[in-house]
Amino acid sequence: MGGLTMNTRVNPDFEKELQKYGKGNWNECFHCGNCTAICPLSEDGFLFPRNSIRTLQMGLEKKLETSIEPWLCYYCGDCSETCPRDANPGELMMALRRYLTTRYDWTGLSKKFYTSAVWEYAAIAIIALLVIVSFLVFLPLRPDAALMVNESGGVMINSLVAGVSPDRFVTLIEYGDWLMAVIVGGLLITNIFNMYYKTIIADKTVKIPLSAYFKEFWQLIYNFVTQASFSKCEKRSYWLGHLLLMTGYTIMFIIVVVFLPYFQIEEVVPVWHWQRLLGYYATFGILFFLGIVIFQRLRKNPITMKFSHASDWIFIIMLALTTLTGIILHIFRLAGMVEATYYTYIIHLAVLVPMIVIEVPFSKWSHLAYRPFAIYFSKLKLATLKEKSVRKLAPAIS
Amino acid sequence: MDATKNNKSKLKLAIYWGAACGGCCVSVLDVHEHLYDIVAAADLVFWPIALDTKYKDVEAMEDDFIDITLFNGAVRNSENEHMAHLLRQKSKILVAYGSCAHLGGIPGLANLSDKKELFNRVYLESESTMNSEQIFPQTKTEVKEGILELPEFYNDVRALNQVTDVDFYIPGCPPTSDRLLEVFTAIVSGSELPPKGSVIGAQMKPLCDECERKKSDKKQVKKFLRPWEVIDDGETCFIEQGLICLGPATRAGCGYRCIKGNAPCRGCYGPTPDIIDPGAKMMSAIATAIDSNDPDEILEIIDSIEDPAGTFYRVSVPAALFRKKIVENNVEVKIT
Amino acid sequence: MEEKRIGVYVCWCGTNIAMMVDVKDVSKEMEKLPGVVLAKNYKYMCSDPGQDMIIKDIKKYNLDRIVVAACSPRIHEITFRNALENAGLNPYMLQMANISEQDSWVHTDRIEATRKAKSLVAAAIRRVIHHKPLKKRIVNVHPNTLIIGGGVAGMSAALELSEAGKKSFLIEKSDQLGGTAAKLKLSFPYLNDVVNDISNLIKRVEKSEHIQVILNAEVQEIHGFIGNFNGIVKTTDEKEYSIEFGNTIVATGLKSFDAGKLKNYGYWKYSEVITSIEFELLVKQGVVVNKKGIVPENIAIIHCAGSRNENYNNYCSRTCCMSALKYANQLRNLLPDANIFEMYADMRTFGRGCEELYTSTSRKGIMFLMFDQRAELPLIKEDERGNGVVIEFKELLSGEEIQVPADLVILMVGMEAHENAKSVSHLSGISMDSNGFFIEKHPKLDPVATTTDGVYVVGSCQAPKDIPDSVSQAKAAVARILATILRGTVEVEVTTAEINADICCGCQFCISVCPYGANSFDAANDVSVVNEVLCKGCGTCATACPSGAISTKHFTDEQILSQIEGLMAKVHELEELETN
Amino acid sequence: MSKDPTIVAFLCNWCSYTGADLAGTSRMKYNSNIRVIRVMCSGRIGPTFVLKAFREGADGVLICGCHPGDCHYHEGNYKCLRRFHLLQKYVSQLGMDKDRIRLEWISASEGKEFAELVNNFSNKIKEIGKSKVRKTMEEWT
Repeated sequence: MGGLTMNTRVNPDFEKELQKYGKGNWNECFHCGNCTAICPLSEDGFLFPRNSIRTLQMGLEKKLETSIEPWLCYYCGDCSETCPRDANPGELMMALRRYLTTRYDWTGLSKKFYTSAVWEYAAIAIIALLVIVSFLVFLPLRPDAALMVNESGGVMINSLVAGVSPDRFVTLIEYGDWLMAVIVGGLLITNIFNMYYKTIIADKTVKIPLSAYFKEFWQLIYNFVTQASFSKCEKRSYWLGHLLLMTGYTIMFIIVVVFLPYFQIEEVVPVWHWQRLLGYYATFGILFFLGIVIFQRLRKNPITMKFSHASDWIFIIMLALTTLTGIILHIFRLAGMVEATYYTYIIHLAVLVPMIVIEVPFSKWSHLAYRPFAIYFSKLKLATLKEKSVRKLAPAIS
Repeated sequence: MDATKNNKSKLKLAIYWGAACGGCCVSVLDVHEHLYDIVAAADLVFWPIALDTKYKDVEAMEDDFIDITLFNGAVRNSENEHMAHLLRQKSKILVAYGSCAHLGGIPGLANLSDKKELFNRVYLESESTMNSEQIFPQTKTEVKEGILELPEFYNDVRALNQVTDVDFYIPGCPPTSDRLLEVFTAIVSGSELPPKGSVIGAQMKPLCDECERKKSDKKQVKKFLRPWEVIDDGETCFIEQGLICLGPATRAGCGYRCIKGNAPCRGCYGPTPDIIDPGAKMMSAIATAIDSNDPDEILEIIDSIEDPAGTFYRVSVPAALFRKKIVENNVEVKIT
Repeated sequence: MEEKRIGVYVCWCGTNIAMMVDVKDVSKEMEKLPGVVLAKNYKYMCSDPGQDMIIKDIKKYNLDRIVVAACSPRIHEITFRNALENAGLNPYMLQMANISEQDSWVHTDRIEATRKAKSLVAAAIRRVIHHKPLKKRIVNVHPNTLIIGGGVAGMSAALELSEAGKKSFLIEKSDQLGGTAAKLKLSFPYLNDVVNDISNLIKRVEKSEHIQVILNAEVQEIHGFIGNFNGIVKTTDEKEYSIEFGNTIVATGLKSFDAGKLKNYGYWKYSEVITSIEFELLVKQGVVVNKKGIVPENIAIIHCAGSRNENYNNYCSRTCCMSALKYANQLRNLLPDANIFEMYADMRTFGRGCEELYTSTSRKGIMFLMFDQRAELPLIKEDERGNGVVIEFKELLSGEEIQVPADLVILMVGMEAHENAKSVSHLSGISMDSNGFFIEKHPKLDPVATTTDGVYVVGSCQAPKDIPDSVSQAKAAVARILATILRGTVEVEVTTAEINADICCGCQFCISVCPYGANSFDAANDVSVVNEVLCKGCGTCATACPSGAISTKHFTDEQILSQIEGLMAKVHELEELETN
Repeated sequence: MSKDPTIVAFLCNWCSYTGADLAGTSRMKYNSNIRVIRVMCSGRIGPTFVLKAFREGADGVLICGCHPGDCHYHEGNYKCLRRFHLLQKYVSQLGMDKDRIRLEWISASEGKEFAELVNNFSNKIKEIGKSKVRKTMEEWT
């Protein structure tokens, strides 16, 4: 008992604290183990997700803060469905992911956003306003904008702004993209490092050999691209939908941030052009899945959609708005409606920018990064544990 | 006995001494002047201690020639056995007289060892012996004058009834002369004899019945003592003082002479009726009286019983269920 | 020796015996043994046709002894004894050979099992030759009852007897009735107020004309036997009562486990640590404070204090889990904002309403923490960060080493046998288990009687119990007693010891050997005598008797020795048969 | 398998005999060379029975009673224990391996333990070998 630290002290109030991140009757849990039995991720001797529920009931926040497990869970909802006490272990994992996101974020903003929707709305509004104001003040519509239509009748989008050449406009937006990417990426990377610190470095029981970092690196990429762990959940259609969304979203993100000069061009390319095909795929992917999710969240069914945190809605709405404004923008442009194109472009950015700035490092979007890293980290741990042949203590993946 | 009664002639009496100390023969003499009555009523036809009658004289007798034979001593060797059979043949009534004939007696303690051990002890190892050539008694030894014969020493000692058919038993080491006289008088007077196999000259009840020491139900013992370890108060039951007294398991009839002499009973009058193993009952009683429920303490208390076989079967080893030494493959035998 | 006429019956027990033992071969062999008139085998000896066969044979062949080779005598000895009785034979002229539980069911080689059966049956045949008819004995029953212990169990028994108009003496050691239950405020699982219940019970007892309550009193002596006891009761002010009674109810109750023995809990050291008994007193007074007088914010309730632990008591005290849940509820009501921790080893909530109480309690914001009884107990030590104590242990469900802060710790102390149990056991002639609780006659089928006829054990002196169980047991015991009182007579043990006065010399080895005081010394005749009513027939005295004066009816030396002979004779016979 | 040693067991009615019955009702298997004699209490078992069993040819004698403190008749088992130790000392004096006599406590619930005990004891007796008691006592040499 000598090694006890202050972290091991029970905290009955912690459960109330966590209720801000998700709704669950976690104190109802009497440890029957049904959740562990049904969870496709749990392995011999590993009480997944029961262990987390237990730790929460005792209020061992430090212990929870250092756990990878919540990231391994894809919230298929089987555990919550089989729970005889409606303790909703799946929602606990969800809440823990939100909680962990705030714990990884060193700025403290994430916590503000997750625990207060007002804060999040305000932040979004401010950034959106900044975008709109920047355009209206620094990049106003040129007086002869009505002329900016090309032979095919599409609006020449890069030439709409007064006093800036089309090439320069694209470069300017690209710079903006890069600036945003650096800030957001910097925050995200430091947060991931924070996650690495908490889950790996702080865990004195494992010492990971350097070779393992290289040997297991493919896991990071593979899981990011395929979300293979998600497919372990019984509802594979859900995984497919999510994959559609993720790929669409990522494609758009890469195109917009990395290949903007090739994407945002004056001429309107033919329908079968790669640029438009990718765009349509992404739009379809995002909208299709979002449609399902919105429908399910409104119906509060299946169980995984029963409780919607404010952050869930914000993310969905922002993503939907971004997509919709993108579609409208596209239509206006094809229709040669110059002014409408310009203002829709501003609105599109006024939705897109805050979404990325807020969601990527501080909120729900970040799971896109944390999940593959969590799998990577757990593989690293597993590698060492295998060496120590105490595999039973390992997290629930293989 | 009818024959004896009808015949006006005197009874023919024989007394034989087998493996014994001689005390039994002496006990016959202990009747003192009553010996005259005996001699008046009976002719002593064979009595090696007193008369010069040869074995061949006995062999020459007709069967059932002797009315009563008092056979004292156990059967240790071929001579004893031969005489047992011979006297059985020549006697109407064969009486096992004294503890040795009755139960094997003190010589029976030799059954805790076997012949080889006894010979080694006696002819090689005993402190006063020098026998570098390792000479042991032989049944036949050639000397210049011819062949010398010795009886064969058996591996075990037997009670008389283990060799031949016995009519009655008169127990005791030795039997008290009074009892002998009573029995003798009864036979001479022609009163009805008890059924064959009876123990006569002793009672059904154990010795405690006559013993006048104070007895209570406090038979709980923390340590068993040997007589020299106790200052006997002269009036309390020996067992209650921690001494092992075989009185409760031994027939009365001796007049509790040992106890009167402040010595615990050694059981020479033999067990009470219907007892199939003479020492087992007393062993059971004594163990039950151990005042402890703790296995270690029980062992410690039992340790204070120096020699259970010699204590509970002092005069009765040959008559016991385990009447002699058993040679197991792996067991080292301690001779006590 | 007159001719014995023995009938031997070998049971197939369907295929239970027949498949492993060649029953036909067994009965054929047995027919050859001396004294055996007939040997039969039959599918189900215990069935009505089976029994009828015995009854008819007894009459037809004039059998005087019966051997049944079937199942354990513990199952069907009574059945076949009744059959013998129905045929007009003394029921004790029966001997059973167990060729089922101790042969066919435990062996795999049919030849061996058959051989064993032959030897067991042959032994039974040898034994039955020496059986003697035994007579039933009947004694009168005194209608009064002695009840030792004035707790809920004792009072319930007294009231039940009083209902039937039968007198009882209720002996209580302390100066008031009520026992442990009188110390309680609420009862589980319904959290009813027991204070009123108990005081009503006491009032009813005090009012009853059939109950003589003697307070501050202890029973000094009990003599006699079922139906005919007499005893002496003495009060602390030296008043002596000499009483007569036909039955005894022992309801001496419990003693709480001494919390001081648990080193890890520092009961004497920390003013925050109290026992469940002390807590009951606190809630009865309506003020929950620790010994420093501070209203607690963090309250730990530690289950199994001294129970279910090989270093203390191995057994479960049965009521502590439920009491602990009751406390959690009481505390939640009294101190709505306090943190309450239930630290348990296993949650045992059987019985009506109990699991429900656990469920509802678990929804009241109470933290349930599990510790491992087999490992070291939780350690209570001073809290370096606060005023109270902190409890350190490895929480079993999570595997985490944790600390629980507490400014009130309630130890759920278990029940132990009353310190008087030993003397009461000697007085009344009942057995105690290794924990000091009284042993009932049969753990399943006779849970209130004891091996001493006419003495019953009720309540927590028999094993840890809650109130309703104690009351049921008390009333069950009274039902048994009333049956004997109404009949007016009882049958007593037949297979007792007997002393042959022609051999007994009065050495008195047998007196202290008897656990029931059945043997006594008759100084006038200088012999020991057996009170056959007290004797239970264990035979210990017969084996301790150095002269062989004592024998145990139906288990005589002769019977057992011939059984050994029979057993082994068959072994040798078969062995020799094989070697030739 | 007549070469197998023969074991005579004395079991008390309340605990050990019931335990042996339980082994049967639970269909546990054990060596068939054991022959049981039921007595009411282990306190009834004395040296005479044990010696008699050997005298009749038993190779081992097993005595079972209730666990200490659980005796149906209070302390019969302790009395058995005392006699057992003295008896062991006595038989060793006569040269018999004292391990041929064994005393164990078997409760009514210990069917498994009983079956194991029988196997274990009969192995022990096999190790010691067949008893020579009966033969020795019948020999006159």
